[in-house]
Amino acid sequence: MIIRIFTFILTLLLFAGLTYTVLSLPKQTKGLGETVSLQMHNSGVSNPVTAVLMNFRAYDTLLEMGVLFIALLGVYSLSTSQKEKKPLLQSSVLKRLGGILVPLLLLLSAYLLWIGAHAPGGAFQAGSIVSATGILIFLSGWKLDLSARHFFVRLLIGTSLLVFLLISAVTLFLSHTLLEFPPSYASAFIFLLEAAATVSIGVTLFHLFLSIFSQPKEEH
Amino acid sequence: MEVFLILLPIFGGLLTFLIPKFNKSIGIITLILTLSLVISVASQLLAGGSYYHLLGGWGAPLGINLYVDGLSLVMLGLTALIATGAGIYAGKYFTHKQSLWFWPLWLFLIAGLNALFLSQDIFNFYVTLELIGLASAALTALSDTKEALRGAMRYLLVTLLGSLAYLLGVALLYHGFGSVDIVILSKRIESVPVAWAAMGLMSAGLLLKSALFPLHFWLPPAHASAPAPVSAILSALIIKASIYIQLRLWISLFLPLESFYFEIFFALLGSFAVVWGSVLALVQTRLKLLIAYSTVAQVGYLFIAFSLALGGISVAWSALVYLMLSHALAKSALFLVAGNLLHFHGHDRIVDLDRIAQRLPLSTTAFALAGVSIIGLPLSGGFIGKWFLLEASLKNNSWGITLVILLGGLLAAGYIFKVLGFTFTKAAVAQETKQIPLSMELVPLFFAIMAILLGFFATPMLALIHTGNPFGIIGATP
Amino acid sequence: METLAVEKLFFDILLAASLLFIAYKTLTCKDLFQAIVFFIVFGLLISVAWGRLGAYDVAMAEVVIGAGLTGALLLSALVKLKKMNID
Amino acid sequence: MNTLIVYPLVGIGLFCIGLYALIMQPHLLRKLLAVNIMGSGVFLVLVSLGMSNTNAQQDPVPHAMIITGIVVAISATALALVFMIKIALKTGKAELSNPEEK
Repeated sequence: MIIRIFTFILTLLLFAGLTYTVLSLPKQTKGLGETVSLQMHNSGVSNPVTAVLMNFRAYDTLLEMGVLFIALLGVYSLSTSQKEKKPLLQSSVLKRLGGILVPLLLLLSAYLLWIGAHAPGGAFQAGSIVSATGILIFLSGWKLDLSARHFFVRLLIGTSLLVFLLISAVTLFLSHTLLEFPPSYASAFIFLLEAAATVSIGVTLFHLFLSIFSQPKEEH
Repeated sequence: MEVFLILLPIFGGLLTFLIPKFNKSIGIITLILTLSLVISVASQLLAGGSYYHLLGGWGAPLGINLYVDGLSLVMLGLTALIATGAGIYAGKYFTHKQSLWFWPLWLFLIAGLNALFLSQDIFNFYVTLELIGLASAALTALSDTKEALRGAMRYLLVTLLGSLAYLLGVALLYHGFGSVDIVILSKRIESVPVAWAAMGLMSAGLLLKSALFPLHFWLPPAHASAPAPVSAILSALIIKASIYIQLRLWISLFLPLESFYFEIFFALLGSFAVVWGSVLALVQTRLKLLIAYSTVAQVGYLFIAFSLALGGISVAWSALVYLMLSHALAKSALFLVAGNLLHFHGHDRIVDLDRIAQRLPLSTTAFALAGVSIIGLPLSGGFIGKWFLLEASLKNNSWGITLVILLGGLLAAGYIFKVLGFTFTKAAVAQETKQIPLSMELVPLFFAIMAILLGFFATPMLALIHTGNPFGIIGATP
Repeated sequence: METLAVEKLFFDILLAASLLFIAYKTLTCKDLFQAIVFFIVFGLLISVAWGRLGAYDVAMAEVVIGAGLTGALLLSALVKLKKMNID
Repeated sequence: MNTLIVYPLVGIGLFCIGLYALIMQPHLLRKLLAVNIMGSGVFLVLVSLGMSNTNAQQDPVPHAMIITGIVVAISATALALVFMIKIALKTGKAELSNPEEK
């Protein structure tokens, strides 16, 4: 009870302090909006968020793909391999619905990937749609062996990091600067990175779901 | 060269994941290559002084800058050294199934640490913190016992909380001063509420991650239950990584804010940590827990040094870095020895160590030598660190701190000799034992000898650390 | 112009209040299943907020990842717990 | 009149509610929900702070940072969920408490 009151007071004080801080800030603060828009013509894309993610701060994105990869490794390291994964829902309606939905969803993610260069969208949104598609396929009971035992599946998971490394090597070779894209090739590089990221994000998120879903009910 | 320190472990980690058959050889080759890369970065640094790498060619504030100076270099060197040693140890330590996931996680952890020590960007720090946080939680859980899972879970929650508090601070700084680059921020920062709030949030988050008393509650269960090579890197480097960020932030951003109360605050917490951690280490009955509590105490020393350094005593910076280095080496030696004993006996109860001194002389020697450095006995690396620390405390006329340092040394002697004493005695019940591969004994011995040797090479090491004047000491040659 | 500002004010305050309320419900309601449902609703609401703030990319990512996939992960974990008879 | 100031305040509120629940709620799933809500709060502060009106030039840098943050959040959540399931398997409880029990 004392801990409860103590924590409550502490959080309240934190709230008060932070509120004061926020209110003390000048109305219009200086961000990087202008700096970004000045360099947009060199970035290779016209969606500023994509430009930041895949060009100006592409290094952050590289490390972030590492975070996603590590999470999957951690999840794998605790998973016991199971022979048969029973789907949750066995219904022919769902199966047929899936037959229509899956191509539509894949089309949507391809569209998001493509549009990401100019408008809201991009690898992260497209990749998560891919993984949602995978989950849908899995839940509607389609047989689909995507276990990480297969080299090909592991390759899909690692695609994004591999392409990042490849492009890093190319840029280091061209200008001795990591991930410096020559303006004329920038859009091609970014598209390559985005396409690879879409695949990896899609497969990785799907596998995260699959591993949690197929944890055993009791210890072996 | 420096970017390869990040790219190479990522590449190696991917390869160990793609081709698990050769994971051990790929892993060890990658680690050795990383070690040699550090040497080439060092020669570049010594030839031309500290330097930047503007990622993407944009430069701050738009892009991210990497920066190499003496401080980042010694941290990179330490990382490569401990990662390689503990990696060789791990090659024998893990079962086949564990090593399948150990190697990629390990190499990504190294990539994350290298990225962290090179970064100059406070948001990039956040990403690297998450990278090493998730990787070390996953590695802790590798032993797959009840205690390890609980330790890993608690550690994961703590590290996520710490990162979020840190990120909120980043948000405030970004909107207050319009950049996430440390150098640009340091030119713009002024004493306004938003800077204070950011300092509080970021420091709180990082203190939680570096387990400063009283935020150390999560450390002993996690460090004591993790697999031995993982415990070694957790205590040696992961804790230091958040302290490193803390250093960078305070030196360039928060020092200009008035910090007198914070000096006292850090000194008090540090002193409590030294006493509390040492006393708890003394009463532990299990070896790994004893070593883990000793880490709590050693973190206390680091913050005492930090507080003195903030007070303008520049020799305290040398004390801080020297204590970090020698503690990292000695503590990884201790954890690896504990791993050997755990493997040998199947338990790590201190009273039942059962004539280890005769049966595992190499491990016992490693333990004793590492212990010498932890206590701070003359000529070891730990001694140099404590010597500077005492000097700083005397310069500052802080008698209380002097007393705590001496008391901490006595208590450390107490818990180290307590363990050593039981290595000669016979256990009440005879126990079954297992063979220890030679390399698992040599690695901790090597680390322990390095911790001692640090004491002999203090002058060149300090010159290296101060290359590029990372602590902004006025009057030093830049 | 004036009415538009009032409408905006009304919208912002309504959204703010419901975000806080749903977050509170997520963290305090008795049943875990309900909590997860509240969390998914929370994800949808916050992506409305992203839209209001002009962060359309974030809004999209939040709907799919923050609400959808995280929700799916949480639900399947909860199903596991329920199957083990743990709550 | 500028009403966008409510958003950073909501963000701080979410951060604090989440913090309280993270400390006080024993169930691990609830702790994870709390961490996620805290994260959303931080992201909200990161985007909405310093926006005086929606017509002003958008700053894409925080947007990109948040997309990074969302991916980090789901990665951490997935890892923590597996930890939780394994802890539940081994101890019969999805909580961290009772450390004194052997």
